[in-house]
Amino acid sequence: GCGQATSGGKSTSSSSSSSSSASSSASKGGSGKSVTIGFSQVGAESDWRTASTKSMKGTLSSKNGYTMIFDDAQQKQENQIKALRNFIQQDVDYIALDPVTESGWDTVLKEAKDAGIPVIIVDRMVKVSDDSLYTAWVGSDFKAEGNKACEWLKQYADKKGIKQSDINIVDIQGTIGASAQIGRTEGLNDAVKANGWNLVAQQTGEFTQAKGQEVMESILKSGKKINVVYCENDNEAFGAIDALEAAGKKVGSDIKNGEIMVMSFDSTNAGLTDVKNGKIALDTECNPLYGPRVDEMIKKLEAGQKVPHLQYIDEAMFAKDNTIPTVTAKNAKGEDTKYDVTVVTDDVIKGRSY
Amino acid sequence: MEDVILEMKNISKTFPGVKALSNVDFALRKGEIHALMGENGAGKSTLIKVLTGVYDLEGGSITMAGKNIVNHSPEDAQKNGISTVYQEVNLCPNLTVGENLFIGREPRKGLFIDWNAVNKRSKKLLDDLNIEANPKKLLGDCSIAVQQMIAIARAVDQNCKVLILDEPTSSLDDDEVAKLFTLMRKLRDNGVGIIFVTHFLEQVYEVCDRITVLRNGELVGSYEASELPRVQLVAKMMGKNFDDLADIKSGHENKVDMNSTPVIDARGIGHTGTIHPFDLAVHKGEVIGLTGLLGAGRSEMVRAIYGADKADSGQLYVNGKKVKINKPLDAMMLGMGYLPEDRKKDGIIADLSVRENIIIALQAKKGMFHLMSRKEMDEAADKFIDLLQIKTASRETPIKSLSGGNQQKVIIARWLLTNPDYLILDEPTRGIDVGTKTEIQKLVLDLADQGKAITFISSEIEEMLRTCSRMAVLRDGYKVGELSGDQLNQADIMKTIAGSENGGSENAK
Amino acid sequence: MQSNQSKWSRITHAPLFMPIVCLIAVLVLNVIQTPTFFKISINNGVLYGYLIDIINRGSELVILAVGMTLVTAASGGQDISVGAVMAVAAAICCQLLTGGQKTSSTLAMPIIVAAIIGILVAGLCGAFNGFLVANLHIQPMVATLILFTAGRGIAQLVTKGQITYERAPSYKVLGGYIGKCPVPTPIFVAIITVIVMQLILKKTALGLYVESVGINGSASRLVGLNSTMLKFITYVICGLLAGLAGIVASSRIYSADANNIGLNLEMDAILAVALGGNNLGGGKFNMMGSIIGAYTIQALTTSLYAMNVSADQLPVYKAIVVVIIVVIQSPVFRDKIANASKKRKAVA
Amino acid sequence: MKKAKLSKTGFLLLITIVMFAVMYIAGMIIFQDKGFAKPQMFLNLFISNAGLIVIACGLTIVMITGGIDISVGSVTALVCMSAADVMENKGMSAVFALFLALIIGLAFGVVQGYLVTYLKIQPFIITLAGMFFGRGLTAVISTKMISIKNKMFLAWANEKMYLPFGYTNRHGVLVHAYIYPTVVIALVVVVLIQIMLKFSKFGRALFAIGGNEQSAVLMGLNVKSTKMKAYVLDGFLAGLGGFLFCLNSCAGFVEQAKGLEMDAISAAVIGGTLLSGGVGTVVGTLFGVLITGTIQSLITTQGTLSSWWVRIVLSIMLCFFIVLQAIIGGAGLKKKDKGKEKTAKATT
Ligand SMILES: Nc1ncnc2c1ncn2[C@@H]1O[C@H](COP(=O)(O)OP(=O)(O)OP(=O)(O)O)[C@@H](O)[C@H]1O
Ligand SMILES: Nc1ncnc2c1ncn2[C@@H]1O[C@H](COP(=O)(O)OP(=O)(O)OP(=O)(O)O)[C@@H](O)[C@H]1O
Ligand SMILES: [Mg+2]
Ligand SMILES: [Mg+2]
Repeated sequence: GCGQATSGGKSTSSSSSSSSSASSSASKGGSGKSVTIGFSQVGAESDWRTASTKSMKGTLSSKNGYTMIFDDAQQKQENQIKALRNFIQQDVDYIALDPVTESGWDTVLKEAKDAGIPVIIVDRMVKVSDDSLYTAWVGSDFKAEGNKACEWLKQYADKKGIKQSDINIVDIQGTIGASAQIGRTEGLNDAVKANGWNLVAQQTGEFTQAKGQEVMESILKSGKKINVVYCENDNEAFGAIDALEAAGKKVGSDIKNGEIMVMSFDSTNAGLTDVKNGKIALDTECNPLYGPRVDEMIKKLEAGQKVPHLQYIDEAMFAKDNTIPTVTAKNAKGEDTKYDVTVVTDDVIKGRSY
Repeated sequence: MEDVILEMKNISKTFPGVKALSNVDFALRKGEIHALMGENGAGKSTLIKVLTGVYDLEGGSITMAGKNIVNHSPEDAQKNGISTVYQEVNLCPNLTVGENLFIGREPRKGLFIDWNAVNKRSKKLLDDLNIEANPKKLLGDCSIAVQQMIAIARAVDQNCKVLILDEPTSSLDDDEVAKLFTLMRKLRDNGVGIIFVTHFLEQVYEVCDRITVLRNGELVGSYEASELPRVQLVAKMMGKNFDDLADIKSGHENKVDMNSTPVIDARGIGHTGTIHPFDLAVHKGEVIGLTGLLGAGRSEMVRAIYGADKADSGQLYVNGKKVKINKPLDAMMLGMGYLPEDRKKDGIIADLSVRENIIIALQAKKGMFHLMSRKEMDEAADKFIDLLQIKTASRETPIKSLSGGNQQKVIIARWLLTNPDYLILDEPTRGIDVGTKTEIQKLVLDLADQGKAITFISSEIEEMLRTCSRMAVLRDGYKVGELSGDQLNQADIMKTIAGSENGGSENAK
Repeated sequence: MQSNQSKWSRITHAPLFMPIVCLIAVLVLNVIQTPTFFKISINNGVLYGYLIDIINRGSELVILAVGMTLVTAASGGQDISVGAVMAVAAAICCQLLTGGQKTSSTLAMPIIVAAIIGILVAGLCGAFNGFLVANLHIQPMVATLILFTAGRGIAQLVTKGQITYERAPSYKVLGGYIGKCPVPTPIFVAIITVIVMQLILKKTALGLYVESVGINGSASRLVGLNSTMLKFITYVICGLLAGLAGIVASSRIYSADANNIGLNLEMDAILAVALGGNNLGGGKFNMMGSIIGAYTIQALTTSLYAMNVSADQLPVYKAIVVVIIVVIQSPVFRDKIANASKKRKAVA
Repeated sequence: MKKAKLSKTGFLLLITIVMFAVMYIAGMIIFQDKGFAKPQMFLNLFISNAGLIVIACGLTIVMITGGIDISVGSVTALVCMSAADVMENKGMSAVFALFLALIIGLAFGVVQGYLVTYLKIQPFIITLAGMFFGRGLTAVISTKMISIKNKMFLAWANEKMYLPFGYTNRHGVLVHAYIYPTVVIALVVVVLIQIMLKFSKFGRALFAIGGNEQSAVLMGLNVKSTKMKAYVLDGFLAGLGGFLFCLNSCAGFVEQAKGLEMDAISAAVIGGTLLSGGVGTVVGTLFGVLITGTIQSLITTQGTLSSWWVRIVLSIMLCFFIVLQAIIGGAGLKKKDKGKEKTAKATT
């Protein structure tokens, strides 16, 4: 007997919230049944990721009334699909998914929906044919990250009296195909076109220090003039700085006097330290702390409330000084948004656990 | 010439550094058994491989039944009605006996292989040839002799016009050989032309109609077997006069002191599943032969002594001292040497050079940190290439490109180099030409004269009688008797091998 | 004429001929694309140029290729865990140096001690692989698959999932420069490794033993070689060398990045062995060939960077070059060409 | 005596199946309350691994000949990306995409097969180049992810086939277990290939070649064409498997199916296929896939391990399994195997 799976026309968030609230009456702090959440994480490929996992595990802990079933997908989408199917069979109350990739979720999300389990996507976006396949998404806006970093550079150049056409920029990309790489590279490419910068070279550093260093070395040998290096994460920036210094270049923000400016993303503890040392001119944050946001959402869903379908996590920008205090740039939806630039102090660094 | 079904003209073949064949002509008639003779490395196998398309034809022509043919692969050859048993057993160890017999021409039912038919036909084929093997058994689990018989069975079962047998008898015992000859005669009578390569002269005269002799890759001539006396055949092969029947034993008096402490004294040594506990003592200066039917356990006996299969019962005394042998190196350190039966599997290290193959055992004995100097190695290699007349392009030639017999000589050289006190030779003369065979027998006796103890295994009782001063007889994994002095004659040996009607394990000691 | 020809054929049939030709071909290709490729200058007190980059960046690969060659020869299989083992060694070394801290700019113990412990642990990993392959007769690729998967997990366990930074300047020496010496240190490390290995092969019978075991295990046993022990030893050596490579790689970035140190390097190491004209099925080997193979791969990578080939297309070029190299090395292909040219001569 | 009748392959297969059953049942008992005993949990092993099963079957075929193919992961990525690209960007139908997938697989099979068979280049290297090439080409098509929204394709992907059994959920409703058509295709492939291996001339020739290639030539088998066909068939199955994989993930992206070749190889090996050739069954391979899938599933169900412990435990279980298999298999076959390990190699 082959039946056709039909899911009612109800919107997911409402149907799922009602079913789950029925199943688990007590949630946070209650002495009764706790909320079971299956969390499928990408892997543990970077400090940033580790911090993200820690945040989720820390917040959605048994202390807070949750039972978490954690799965590490080791960067493989097929593993995540397997994990999700496993969660479904375990009858979890919620599924949290930090997807390895943006696409490829239709089938399994449909299975979750058929089983009546709400899915919360964190960090990376998923692209599915039907948006109702997941309940909510919270994550970073990589395109906006790129946009605002470039906007900062443009304004910085203006302020320092540097002609936009004099900006010779090198892009050390992230791992090709990763959503962070795509968004940040797009942001840069748009800005290069809009502002008339020279994109001297574009090569992947695969988000690692070693590759960043190797690529930077190679680019320097081509003998082309460079004054800005746009690294798509902190690790690449460390490598690039090493390569620049080894070649006798001075790293800093004084482009006019031959210094080479390094820009970076992520804002890890080590990255911010380099901002404070003046080695990284601007570090755009990519916030890994999703735990509290997911907790908040589940509490709302348990209470039968609606949650916004898409939410961006707040992300700051860090610079050594406040030459540019705020920038206005477009976010993913194309809306102009104002972003503040934070000046890095010892306190800021101390506050970074990752 | 009437009835020539296969003719080769002007065949040449060159390997790097060796001219293996130059302008050889060969003709095979319908319904004849044609011996292809020559010393080791004369080019017999090469001629066969050129004929069957293993090697490309470099020059010359092949005609079959008047038609020019070129075989690009053994597959082509088979299609042209030539089926071949190559010198080394060339079957697949991972397939069953039945499959090896029928692969490539499996009986089918529709699209599918009919396994029942395969097994049934295999059974029949094996029964017809009196081969004791289960068609469902893995080939790799069969002894070489059985494998050899299976290879033959496979070849003869194909409806061929020409059958080529390259030293098929080297690992068969007399019974098996007799069976093979009956078969060959039957095929001959049915009009099949057979090319037969062997180093056993008796066999040549027993079954062959004509003889072609090669020497150093060149044709010496083709003769009617009846018109070519044995002595002349040998002379033609070697290019000089030679009497292979020389009584090599004379001049070697038996000076063995049977009361001295034996060099090797095995007491109750055995290895579960292959050889039952046995006693065996070998003295200084003595050549002791092991005899028995195929599969009687001769090889297993020496393997247990040498530690190739670790003995799981009994004690071994070397020069009166009790020793424990866990692995071959222990045995080597006690002064033993072991030439294994299966050259291809246990003997040659195919990609290494002749030099390396010769010195490897000595080097292993010396240990990793005492590398022999290049000079030492070269000298050792040259000495034995010279002594055993190993035919090789150079000492750096990989052993795999030597002819079968010459490979065997290299392995013998390997053990002679270690200068062992006790040397085990399991079929050392397999595939070796008459001249060298005699040389080896002489060598064995010389070694004994020098005070070494030797155990000699051979399927040729003649050969054993010529070299051994004592013989142990095995049957079904038991040592069933020991013969010496006057008892050393064919009749007595046969009697002991066959055993009395009721006595399975009487001990003649 | 005759002797001329035979001399030429002797050269072309020398085992190292094809690997060297391939390396030169890759380099020549570069000069055409990037005229400044061979320029070496002193910049900022150190040697500077693409060539230096190749030799410098190729160091880890060379060290790995040496171990991989031995393993391949002895066991007829490859150790695919070397990349992960590099990460383990780096993680242990850095954690010891920082005293368990995430970041430190002082040394909790002498570098040499930490490095040796790291390398020894890597040797232990090699011993584990060796045990599985030699004693339990598990197929090499599968046996080493275990540490291939677990290795980075162990490294992360050691570093608690974070990158450990050891910022003391003296730790940068191994991956950087010794004092005022203008030549990068990894080059020395690679050269010393190669020299030591050549000495071992020249002065002991290890090479012969390994080849023998790799070609015919049962015959080797009967001539008194302990094939189990020998296979085991090659894996231990391979592990130790992977550890050394891991420490060099870690020193370059003065940190232990469990996820990325040595990532995908095992494949390059195997490729180096094959490009060096070695049979991956074991047996006879040619150490210098593997080393040249390793530099060829690095030359290729560096060249593609120099030509600013976009990273996503890089594997395509790499694949094409690899195929061209192995095809012209293939004896069958060379025979075909030889036959064709012979025929042409005959016609003329 | 009876037991000796069981062939070596049969014996290994039996061990594998028994060990799988033991492991699965243990899992059902331990994680009963976590849904491990549900039939759907078992079926998910097939659903999630349908593509892998087909790919591993193809790999088993070339492994039986003594070859290997490590390009399958990249081929899968290329297939997914091309399929996604033609459907989403070029407006082609899903049928065309399927066609394209098979063509891509065949093309890889033909080229790799030619190089391995006729130019006698080592399969590891050729397919390593294939792996680079496929991955690079995927990136050339697009570095961005493409998710598939093609109606027909999604209909294929989401067509559940309900089975007459299931489990009763907490509301007392019987939830039918289901599979997707991909599972049926995968199982059909397994059965067909198994029949081919056992009952066709071609299949037996594969084993002969793996057992001893030189002997196979001398026995008059057409080794070249058989090997060529093996690689072509392997390529075809990689294409088909890639498409099934795509049905499971409905997307194409550069990093897709990375490391899939290792999964496929280890599945085949755990299922009793020898990397050295001559031994193997696809039923074994199927169980190999199920075993690795179950290990993963057990870890996911357990659900409290940290990221690095996941890797470590995964490999410990894999290690345990491989070692146990080696020991049981080794003990059972001890006598038979002695000294046989390198027979085939001494001649090639
Ligand atoms: N593949 C090869 N490469 C190089 N030389 C070879 C090769 N095969 C044979 N030879 C050489 O060709 C010559 C003839 O060898 P062949 O095997 O034909 O001798 P044979 O007459 O069969 O000797 P035997 O009686 O020992 O088997 C030998 O000198 C041998 O070294
Ligand atoms: N005809 C046969 N059928 C089945 N098994 C056999 C046969 N011949 C030998 N064997 C197996 O091989 C084992 C020993 O055989 P092997 O041939 O090595 O003994 P051998 O006395 O050394 O004979 P030879 O050295 O003449 O070959 C026996 O224990 C038996 O199991
Ligand atoms: Mg011969
Ligand atoms: Mg024997």
